[in-house]
Amino acid sequence: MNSVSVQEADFDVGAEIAALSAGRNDVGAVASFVGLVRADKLAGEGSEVSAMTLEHYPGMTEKSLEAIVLDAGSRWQLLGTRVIHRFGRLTPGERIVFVGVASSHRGDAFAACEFIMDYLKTRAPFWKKEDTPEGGRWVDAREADDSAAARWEAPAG
Amino acid sequence: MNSVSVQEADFDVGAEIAALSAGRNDVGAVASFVGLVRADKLAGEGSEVSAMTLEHYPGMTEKSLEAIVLDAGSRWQLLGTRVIHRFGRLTPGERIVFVGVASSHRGDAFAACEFIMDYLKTRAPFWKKEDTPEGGRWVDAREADDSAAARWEAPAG
Amino acid sequence: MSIKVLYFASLRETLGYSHETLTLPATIATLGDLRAHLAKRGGAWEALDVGRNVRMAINQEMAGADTAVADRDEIAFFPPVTGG
Amino acid sequence: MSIKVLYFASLRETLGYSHETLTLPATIATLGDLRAHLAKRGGAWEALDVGRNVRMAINQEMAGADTAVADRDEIAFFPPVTGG
Repeated sequence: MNSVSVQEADFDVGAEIAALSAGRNDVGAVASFVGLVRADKLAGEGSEVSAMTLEHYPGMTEKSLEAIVLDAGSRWQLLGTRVIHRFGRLTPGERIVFVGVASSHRGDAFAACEFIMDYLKTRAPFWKKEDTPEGGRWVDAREADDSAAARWEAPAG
Repeated sequence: MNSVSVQEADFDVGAEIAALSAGRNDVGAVASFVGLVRADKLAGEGSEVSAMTLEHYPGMTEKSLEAIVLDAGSRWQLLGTRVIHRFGRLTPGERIVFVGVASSHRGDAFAACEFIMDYLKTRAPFWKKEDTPEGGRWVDAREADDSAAARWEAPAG
Repeated sequence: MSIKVLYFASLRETLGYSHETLTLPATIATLGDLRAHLAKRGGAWEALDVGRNVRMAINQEMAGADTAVADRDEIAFFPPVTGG
Repeated sequence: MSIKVLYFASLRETLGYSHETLTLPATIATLGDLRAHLAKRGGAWEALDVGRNVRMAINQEMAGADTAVADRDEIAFFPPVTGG
């Protein structure tokens, strides 16, 4: 019921969400998240991003996503989890990542979905390079992501 | 960019999520939630639910959903919100409710989506009647839902 | 003063009414007054007694017992909501 | 002791290497030893100096400087991740 994919191809959000409850009647809640490429940069910086290229560490990426999903499953009551992360060249508006979590109850589904996203940002070996009019620029790790992940380090509620 | 529907018909989750970022490149995050009919009842009770009928208060329902969406928009930085709630007869595994929230940042999208669901459970005038082998039974309001909504009463973080 | 009153869900079934139009005596100023007035009908209407878990709305907004009732208001009585 | 070393993202570009296979002297016992050994190559390799923000993995798991390095390990150096 858990599945992780790292791929260049786009994915079908509706089909992925439907698959999390297909053929069963104990799923009451599916929380999901889609991350997309933003053209605008962080406040204070100037130029537009025309495209980005996501590099990853094949093998370790899948392993780390599977570990994150397993960790979520030990913290909340989940009935299924789906993670898809793309790599390669992506333009503004394109989907980058999908996380979908099925549970009997919405509290568990929401918490696990947000947890997986927070950890994915800080643990999964992906690196963004933005193509700007001034050339390629590797994105720095953001402190906001580190602190978002850190709040899960306390004993699970 | 905000839209609320109360309808008998099912909805297309993939199309709704896609619409929240279609034609724009400032959306970095779409958090969404799908609520489904569960066949199993709460722990401790016995029988299976074969179907349910959702009654609502036409007019007030739309008004209350729009108020909840507006409230969410005043608490977080959102770029679009979509709420769909079905009424009428629904069988196990069927979709009941959809909430989708677009934002630049995932924290705002997640928080607003969960906030809308919590309030929707406690404020929107919907009532569930379950068809069981023993006959129709109106579902009681659950304390868990009241306390989930109450945590948002504190000053917004 | 003429108002419309709606009843929903289990309350609608208990009372056997989905809606009614009422002309109110001048003694009824608030939603709480109206509720007591209806509960006094007795029988099934005791479901509106003060101790019962009934929610109220005026013109499609949740309202408390102290809220004033005005001519042509749309008033609703219903159990706690159980949506989503 | 023979190991495989991988470099990713900005570090890969700085060093001009995506991977290499190394035979290590016996004095190298830990990941920290290996990092210092590579940084001593000088020039671009100073990007691996202790003060720099570099993450490390052994056999596809994040690892710290004290982690022991063993024969046939797959070791990776990369900047902090920026996925999602």
